[in-house]
Parts: sequence; C-alpha cells; structure tokens
Amino acid sequence: MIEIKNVSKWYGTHQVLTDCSVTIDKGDVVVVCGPSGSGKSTLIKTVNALEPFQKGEIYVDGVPVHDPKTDLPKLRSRVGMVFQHFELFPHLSVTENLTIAQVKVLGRSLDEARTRGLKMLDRVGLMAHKDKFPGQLSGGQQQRVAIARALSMDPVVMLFDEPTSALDPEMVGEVLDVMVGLAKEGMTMMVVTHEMGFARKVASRVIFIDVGGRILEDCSKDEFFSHPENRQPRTKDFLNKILSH
Amino acid sequence: MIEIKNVSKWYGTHQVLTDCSVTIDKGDVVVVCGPSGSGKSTLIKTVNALEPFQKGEIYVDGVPVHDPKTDLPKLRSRVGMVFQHFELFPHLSVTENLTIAQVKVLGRSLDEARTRGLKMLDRVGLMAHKDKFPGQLSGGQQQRVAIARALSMDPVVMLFDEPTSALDPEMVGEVLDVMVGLAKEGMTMMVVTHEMGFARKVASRVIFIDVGGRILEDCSKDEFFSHPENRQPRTKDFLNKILSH
Amino acid sequence: QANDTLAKIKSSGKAVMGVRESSAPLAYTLGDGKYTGYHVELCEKILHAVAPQAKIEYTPVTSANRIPLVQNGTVDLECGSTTNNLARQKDVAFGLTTYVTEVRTAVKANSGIKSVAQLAGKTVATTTGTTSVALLRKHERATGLEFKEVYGKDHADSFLLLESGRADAFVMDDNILAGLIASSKNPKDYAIVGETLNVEPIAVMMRKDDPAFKKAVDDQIRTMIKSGDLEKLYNKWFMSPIPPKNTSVNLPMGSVLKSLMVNPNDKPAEDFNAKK
Amino acid sequence: MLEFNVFTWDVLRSFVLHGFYFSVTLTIVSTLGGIVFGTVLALMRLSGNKLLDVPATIYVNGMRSIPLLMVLLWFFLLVPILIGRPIGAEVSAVITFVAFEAAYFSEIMRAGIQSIARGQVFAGMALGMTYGQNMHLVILPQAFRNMLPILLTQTIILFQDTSLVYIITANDMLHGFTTAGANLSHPREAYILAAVVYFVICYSLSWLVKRLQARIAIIR
Amino acid sequence: MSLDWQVFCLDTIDKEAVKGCFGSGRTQTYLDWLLQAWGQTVIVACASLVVALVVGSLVGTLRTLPDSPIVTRLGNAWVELFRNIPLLVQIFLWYHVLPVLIPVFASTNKLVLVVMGLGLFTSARIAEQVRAGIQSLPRGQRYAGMAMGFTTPQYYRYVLLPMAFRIIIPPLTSEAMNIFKNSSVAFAVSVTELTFFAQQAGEETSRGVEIYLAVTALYVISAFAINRIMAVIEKRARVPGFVANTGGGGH
Ligand SMILES: Nc1ncnc2c1ncn2[C@@H]1O[C@H](COP(=O)(O)OP(=O)(O)OP(=O)(O)O)[C@@H](O)[C@H]1O
Ligand SMILES: Nc1ncnc2c1ncn2[C@@H]1O[C@H](COP(=O)(O)OP(=O)(O)OP(=O)(O)O)[C@@H](O)[C@H]1O
Ligand SMILES: [Mg+2]
Ligand SMILES: [Mg+2]
Repeated sequence: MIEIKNVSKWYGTHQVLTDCSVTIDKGDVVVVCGPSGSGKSTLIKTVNALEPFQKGEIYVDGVPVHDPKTDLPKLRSRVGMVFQHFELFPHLSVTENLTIAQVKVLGRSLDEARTRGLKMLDRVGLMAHKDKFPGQLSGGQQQRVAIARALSMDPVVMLFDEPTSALDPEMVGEVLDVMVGLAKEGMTMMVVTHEMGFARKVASRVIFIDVGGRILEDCSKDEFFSHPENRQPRTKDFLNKILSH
Repeated sequence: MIEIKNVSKWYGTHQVLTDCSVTIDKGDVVVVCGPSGSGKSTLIKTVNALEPFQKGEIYVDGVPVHDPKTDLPKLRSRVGMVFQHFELFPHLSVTENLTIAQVKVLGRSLDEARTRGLKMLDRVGLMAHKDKFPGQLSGGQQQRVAIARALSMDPVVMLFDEPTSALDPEMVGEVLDVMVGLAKEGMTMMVVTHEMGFARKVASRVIFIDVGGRILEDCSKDEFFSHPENRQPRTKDFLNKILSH
Repeated sequence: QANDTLAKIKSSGKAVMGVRESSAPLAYTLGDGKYTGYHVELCEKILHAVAPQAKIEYTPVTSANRIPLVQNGTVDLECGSTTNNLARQKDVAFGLTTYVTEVRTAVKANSGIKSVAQLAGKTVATTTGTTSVALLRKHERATGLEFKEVYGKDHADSFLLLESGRADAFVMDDNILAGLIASSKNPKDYAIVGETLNVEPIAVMMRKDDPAFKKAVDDQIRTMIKSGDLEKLYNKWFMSPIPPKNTSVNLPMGSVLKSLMVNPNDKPAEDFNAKK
Repeated sequence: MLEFNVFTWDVLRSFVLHGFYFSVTLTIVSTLGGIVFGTVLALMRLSGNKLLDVPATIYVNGMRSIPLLMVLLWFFLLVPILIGRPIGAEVSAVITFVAFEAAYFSEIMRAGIQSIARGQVFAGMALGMTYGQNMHLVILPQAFRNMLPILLTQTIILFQDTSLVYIITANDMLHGFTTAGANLSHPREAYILAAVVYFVICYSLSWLVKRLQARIAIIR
Repeated sequence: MSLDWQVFCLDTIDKEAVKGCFGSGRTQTYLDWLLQAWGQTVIVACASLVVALVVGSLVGTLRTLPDSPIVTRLGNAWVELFRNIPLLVQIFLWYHVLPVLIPVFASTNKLVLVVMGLGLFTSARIAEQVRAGIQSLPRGQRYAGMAMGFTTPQYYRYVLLPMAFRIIIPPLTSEAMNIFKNSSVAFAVSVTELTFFAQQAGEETSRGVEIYLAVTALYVISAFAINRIMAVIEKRARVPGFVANTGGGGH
C-alpha cells in the first residue's frame, strides 16, 4: 500500500531524513515513535507529498509520489490525514468541514457528501454536534471530527501525526478508542504517537526513528515490546524515558 | 504551612472555586488533580495571591493572604512557583533569570545571588547551560531552570501548576526526577499534575477537584489509589479516563 | 495634439472654468458649489459670448495647482487672481489685463508699522504658491532687510496668521487684502500700508498656443471695455456691497487700470515694473 | 472669543454636505478597490514566483515610503501630462487612493494569510485541494475574518486621510469646513467643528469595529 | 518629456544658473532650498518621534495596569481622542485654535506646535502598539514576575516591558516611517519642509516633474534610513533562541 524507498531530505544543509525505507501493506497498522525533532512528522508528511524530499522514492497504492507528473491533489484525496492540532476549518461548521472536500475535490453532490459525512460523524459518536463550529467543541471532540472528515473521503490509508499529544489527558482515551476501532476494522494506518498503550493494543509493526531521521528499528510489536534485550541502546533509552513515570 | 479556609471565587457570575478548604503542613507533598477547567490552576494561584478571591481565608506560613494590608510581593517572594509553560524571562540569560529577583526583591548582592543561583542550577543538572538563553534550551531544561529559579529564592513552600504537561514525553522524566528529589528532601509542595506515577511515588495526600472548583476528595495517597471503591463516582470516572491507555 | 479649446468646448458641450474659493472679490465660493466674483462673472460673460451653447463647469483651483491644471487641459479658462508674468507666459497664455493689483502690506492698525522698512526683524506672512513669496525674497535681498517669513496654505490662513499675531504683516495683492479685511470681524483693526512692492496685471489664463481661443477671449474683453460693461462690473464688485456679508471692498479703480481701459494689453508684470 | 452661531444648519448643508458625500464615497470606493488589488498584490508576494513577487514588493514598498500628499500631487499633476488627457480632482483622488491603499491593504492581507497556521494549509492540501481551492475555500475566508477588524480600522484611517485631498482641491468634507470658515470669517470655529464631526464619525465607527471584533471572537 | 536637472542650480530669485549649484552668502539655489527643506522634515519628524515614543509608551503601559480602571480609562480616552481626528485637523487646532484658547501657546514656536500635533497624534498609535505588545505576552509572564515577589513597577521594568518592546519593533518601525511621511502635513501650517518646497518651487520654476522626483527620492531615502536604523536596533535587541509565537509561521 505504501512503499518508502531510501528517502532522504534536507532543510538546507540540515538532514532531517536519512535513507528511510518502510513498507506498509494493506491492513497494516504501523506505529512510528522517536524523540522530538527526529523527523517523524516530516516522514509521514512526505507520504502524501506535503513535504518534498530530495532523494528516494515513495509509492502510495502504486502511485509514485516523487514523480513530478503525478497529480498530487488527486493522490492526497485518497490518503486521509489527521494532525496534531486537529486543523479543522474554524470558519466552517462541523458538517461543512465534513462535506467541503467531498464536494469540491471528489465532485460528489452535496446530498451524497452530507450522507457520507454524517455517517462518519455518527461513527465517532458526535452526531449531536453536527451544526456546531469547531471552536465550540473540546479538543477530543475536534480530533474525532477531524478523523471523521478524513474518513468521509474514503481513503485507502490513514496517516496520523501525534493525534493525541495536544489533548488534555482525560480526552486522550476517546480519540484512541476511535483509532483502535479503525485498526480493528482493517484500515491501513501509519501512526506517529507516543501512546505505547495504543501500540501494544493494535500495532502490527513499530518503527523507531532517531534524531537525524534515521530508522533504527522496524519490527513487529511483540518483538519490540517483549525483547528489549534485542533493541538498540538509543531505543532502550527512549523507551525508558517515556515509560518510567 | 498553608491553610485554605472556605475559599470561593467567581468570574462574574461563573463560580470557579466553591468553598475550598485544604491544610498543608510542613513537609507535606499534596497532589491536586481533576478535569480540565475544574479550577486547579485557579486554586493554586490563590495561594500566593496571583488570583484574588471573593470569599474565605488563606494563610501561608501564618500570613493572611486575603488581608488587603498584607505585603503581597513580600509574601510571594517566600513562595516558589513553577508554571506549566515555564515562564522563564526570555530576554535574560539563565544566570540572569536565576539572580534578578534575588537582587531586586531580596536585596542580595550580585555575588551572593550568583552563588546561590548557580548552586540551584547545579542541583537540577544544568550548570553547563548557565550562559544560554531560555530559547536555546529544550522544554525539559527550561522547566528545570524554572525550578532552580524558584528554589534560589529560598521558598518555604513550592507550588507547581502542571509542570510537565507542556513537555515532550521524553522530557517529562527529567523534570519529575527533580521534583521527586525535592519531595524526598522534605520540601513542602503543592503540585497540580496528572502524573499519577509521581503521585504514587511521593505524594502524602491527593486532592481531587471537580468542575466548578469543588473539592471531592482529600485523602492520603494510599487511601486514594488502593481503595477505589471508597472514591466518589466522578473520581473513579476521571481516573479511569486518564489511566486507561 | 491640436490645442483647439473652442473645438474641445464644442465637442464636449461644456467649458471648464477654473475658479478660486477664497479670492474675494475676484473669485470665491458661496457654498453649494456656487462660485462668484468679478472674474467669475467676467468669464461667464466671455464664455457665453464665445460658446453660447456650452454648459459652464466650475473647477476650484489653488495658487499651487492652477498652472498645471490649465496646461494639462483640466481647465479651459482660469478666472481667479493670477498674475500675468514672464515666467508663466512660458507655460500658459493670458487674456487682456482686466485688473491691476498692487502688492502691498496689511498690518494691524495699532502696530505702528507704516512702511516696508519697518518690517525689519518682524514676521511677514504670505501665501504658499503665490508670486509674493518670491517677491518678498527678492525685496529682502535687494534692500538688505531681514525678516522672518511664514506661509499660509491659502489667503484665509495667511490672514489668520496676521489676526492671531503669529505674523506682524501680510504681504499680498491689495484687492485680496482689502477683501479679507472687509469680511473680517473688525475691519477697523487692520490697515493696508507702505509702498507698493510690485504692480501686477491680473488676467484670465488659458492654454498656450491656442491663438483662436485667445483672440476670441480678448475680443470679447475689448468689446466689454468699449461698451463700459467692464467698468460697471468693476464697480459692482469693488465699490458696492457683495455677498455673503454684504459689505463693500471699497477699492476704486487705480490709475494703471484706468489707462489700460484706454489701451488694453496683455503685457507681463515685468513690463509694468521695469521703470523702477 | 469663539462664536459658532454663523454656522447654521443651512451654511453647513451648503458648504459641507457635498464634501461629506465625497469623503464617504472616496472611502468606500478606495476600501473596496484597495482590498481587491491589495489581495492580488498579497498573493503575488506570497506566490514564491519571482516574476510576480518582485514587482509587487517594489510597488508596495514604494507606495508605503512616500507620503500620501506626494502621491496625490504626482497623480494629479503629472499623470495627466504623461497620459495626455486631463483627469479631474475627484477622479484623480479616487485613483490615487485605490492605488495607494492597495499597498496598505496588501500588507494587511499578507499578514492575514500568514497568520493562518501552517497546519491549515496542510490540512486543505491533505484533503486533495488544489492551491486555488485551498486559497479560496480555506485560507482567504479565514484571513479575511481574522483581518476584518484591522481592515475596518484601516478604513477609518482612510476616511481621515481623505482630508488630505485638499492639496489637489478635491472637495472633501474638511475642505467644506475650511471654505465655510474662510468665507464666513470664522476659520477657527470651522476647524473645531470639523474636529468634532470627524471625531464623532470615527469614534462611532471604531466602536462598531470593537463590537464586531467581540462578535467574531465568540464564534471562533 | 525631457528632464532638466539644471533647475536645481538656479538662483531662487533671479533664476540665473549658479556655478557649482550651491549658493553663497545671500544667494540661494533651489538645491540649497531643497536640502534646507529636507532638514526641516528631519527635524519635525525626529522631534515628533521622541514625543510620540515617550508619551505613547507611558500611555500604553498605563492602559495595561491591573486593577486600575480609572487610569486605564484615561489612557483609553487619550488614544481615542488623538486617533479619531485627522492629523491635518489636529495640526490646525494646535496651530490656529489652541493659541486663542490658551494664550501661552500664542508665543510658542510654530515648530513646537507642529511637533506636539504630530507627536501626540502618533503617541496614540504607539500607545496602541505598546498595549498590544504587553498583552501579547503570555499571561504567565506577568504571573511569573509577580510570583518572584516583584512589585508592579518592578515586573513591568524587568519582565514585561523588555519583551514587549522587542516584540513591537516591527510596528514601531512602520510608525517611525509614518512619522516621516506624516510630517508632510506640517506644510499646511507653513513649516517649510519638503512638501512645501515641492509646491512652492514647482510653482516658481514650472519644472514640477524634476522637483517632485527629487522630493520623492528624499522621502524614500528618509524612510529607508529609518528602516535600516530600526533593523540595526532590532538585531541588537534580538534575544538568542527566542522565536516569537506567531501561531504557526508563514509559508
Ligand atoms: N521548515 C523547516 N525548516 C528547517 N528545519 C525544519 C523545518 N521543519 C522541521 N525542521 C527540522 O526538521 C527536523 C524534524 O522535524 P519533525 O517536525 O519532522 O520532527 P518530529 O519527529 O515530528 O518532532 P516532534 O515530536 O517535535 O513533532 C527537526 O530538527 C526540525 O527542527
Ligand atoms: N480570566 C478568566 N475569566 C473568566 N473565566 C476564567 C478566567 N480564567 C479561568 N476561567 C475559568 O475558570 C475555570 C477554572 O480555570 P482553571 O484554569 O483554574 O482550570 P484548570 O483546572 O487549571 O484547567 P486546566 O487543566 O485546563 O489547566 C475554567 O472554567 C475557566 O474557563
Ligand atoms: Mg511532529
Ligand atoms: Mg490549569
């Protein structure tokens, strides 16, 4: 479904991704973790070409992202993305947030878009809020709307960039619950997160990136959590830090 | 050391603290938790009169905070406070951050202030960064400097308002370690936090505040964690949410 | 492009008259977009004669922008209080002289100032963009008199400077001074004093290089001089009460203008002052 | 010392009303024109395309470093000579103000567009929107909304600046007051009246802007 | 049309060309006059800037004081008064009206009156920016200052103002440039600055294009100079590692 091959990226002379390769198959749930500034967000953004990269190749569902001739808007419309800060459109109501891209990008009729959007809104349990504006919702609710918005585009894969790290602790759960549900239904997902509980529950693989954008680990969840002795020292150190308290 | 007696506070007609009473003795480490917007920050700020309150009395080390005749700057200089967003003074170097209040408020000589400040900086393990500016430090480092800054005023009590919630997960540990150290040395502390690991390790008491600023629980750490059946339904619900993943 | 104002007036159906807003009694406004005064009425008569069908449109101009406006074609006939001098003749053309002003000095009656020489060390006001500015500088250099100059943005402002004591004297065309004094709150407080600094022929102004239009204008003025209409017009505006306050400027026709009524010409100011 | 009784309602109507209309018209036309051209200039500057960016930058910075009075003089006195056709004072004032204010509005719009969090741009792109769709559906609506108070404040400044057209004798409101003052021999009183009228208008407008700002703040 | 720069070498009275373009003794060329007018512009602008900065900072700071509703209100009234009347009208009031109402102003130098007019007009805008600058600091900074035991003047002096002023350097830059441009209004009350020169010399010489070009160039140079000076100040005042939180950054 997603194939990242030897991708490198620089900001000026500063290298932020170093020769990254990852393959994500249909139905995989891949959790990406690593220290702050290691390039997790950058990596996930390269997948739908929100960040350009200088070297390597990426294929999403067979489409070459690195190819300048690729119709990027079309590609992106098939990849769902959820951001750390939700990024709902504050000037549009919840329903409008859900429908605008369906109508303007996919060319669906307004009715069709509404039906599809509200179905997804129902699925994240927020039907009651369909006429509110994002600013009137709590963080956890906004993030669930953001997930519904991505889903209503019928994506072939979902990308999550730290979807819970901007949330108050009591709201983390409601968002993770939705994501667990998605994973269990077989959605292909690439998730940047520090929520190791989520990784333990549904990840098929865990990837660890170190500063400089170098992939240090790429192994199954069981291998990652059950055999710390086989992990790199940097990985162990990181896990110690985030699990210690 | 701190005595909060029947404190109530309103913003306009909106009540944010409802008849709160807490007593904190010398050497106590009291952890305050509760949902977002419940008034935790407000409560802790009333203790050193950063927020005025309309009803009730607060005494810090015998000094009446509610009394309009009290010299508030003097009182505040004896209470150390650490904020969620560190609030170092960005235009001053680390050393200047540590010394300015000692010199201008306590009237210490620059030399004396430097000696004291650097001792505290050493204690939080950041001696190497003494000439940097806050913007050049990571979040965890900034928060440790903020703790050192508070300590260098020789406070009789330390207040912490969610000291780790603005930090990247890997940096939470380094700050909590410093706080655990302080607690173990017998510092009187009032700590707003959701880090239940910290509470388990060093709290002498745990307070739970519900929305509306009402204190629902005030009991020893062991009672709080070991006997969930004795807890109020709201408390159980909250604990479930933040501990579930 | 052909500089044919008559054709332009005919084709557009309107003649644009440049007027002043506060140059009583030569040209000033009564509000509501209405303009009046000696030159305004004169021009109305001229335009009526040379282009009977054309509608007259009034465009207010200032000392500073009147020449460019005539040059660039915004204004067809400027009817204000413009001095005809050599420098300006390079850029524009003037009709026959229809008024002669003498540049003199207005002071507070109780100031004791009687001559230009007494202005030494005093503050003298005049209006930005007028010939008086250069005249003052010239006079200063010629006589070695030192005085401070202040400039009002229009005549009313300059007069305000005199009234409020910010200036001790206001050097300007005598008719303007007389007009301002006449309409001031206490006309008796002011006096026009001293020698004539300059004699200036005042005329209507039009585009250069349009002999046909100039001839039409000049012919009409000649006709009015011959018929005595011009003198009647003069008396109406300078010797009788005029709006808005219905006071009279009271400035009888001077000898220079009288001789021009006999021998009309369009000579520049330099010719009038050459003898000095 | 000061007497206002010469300024009867009739006098004000005949001297000032036309100028008032002109000031208001000039304000409205140049606000709308300024916003349209300003937005175009802002998009040019943000396009990342040097051919668009550089001329727009030169234009904006050039306009912003010359006093409005000078710009008015330029347009009024020289443009007709250059294009060989006369333009009247009031047309000239409108053209000048649109051209001049576009530079200021473009800076406001640029700040507005840049104030939209980067994440919003990414979010629109991630939904498959093209650059144009993203601008039109996501960025500009928010930028306009964020900048509305500042746009309106600039409009109030613009209304005050219309008083400067006296330099080309366009007949604006202040001009009406000063002519009335001069011809009725009470110039000081006329200035005071003008100040009061401007204050009342501008203060009411800025009060409205504040209310609007509060309204918008609730919705967000 | 052809440009004739020779016009600047003409004597201002007899219109004769002067060798070297600079007059001597009692002769003055248009170039001399131009430079003198520029000097007036610079004097008016700089003096007004000082007035505006001092008054504006004071008023702006007073408007942010906690628990002082009366002072805050007075500060707000100041700002509303001075920013809701066109500068031109304010200058007329200072120059023509105030001296009649308050006799001491009658003998005041006209430059002082213009500087007061321009300075106080701009003080309202600077007060707005100072207030906005202080209020844009995280509320926690004020709390942190208080929590350290600083008194109100102390935490303003040591905590809030140093950062607030750094943050508002960009808008202050445009305000400083504005003051240069706005000084052109001073010509309406007979200050012989650049715009006055443009009008008068343009009229006397009929070489409007050349005169306006020169005057415009001097305005642009002045604005650019101010801009550079402020850039240097901004650079000097930069705090290492500090990035203003502008909510996401640009493109
Ligand atoms: N626009 C940019 N210009 C220059 N450097 C950048 C830019 N954006 C990101 N970087 C740098 O690239 C590196 C990787 O950034 P990225 O945001 O991908 O990290 P991350 O792993 O997502 O971190 P976090 O956990 O803080 O979100 C960082 O060192 C960052 O400073
Ligand atoms: N300045 C203010 N004006 C009006 N209401 C306020 C103000 N500050 C706080 N509040 C309200 O007071 C209540 C308590 O706020 P407080 O910041 O103390 O909550 P908290 O428990 O610290 O929440 P969090 O976990 O989000 O920090 C909230 O409902 C908040 O909206
Ligand atoms: Mg990231
Ligand atoms: Mg809080």
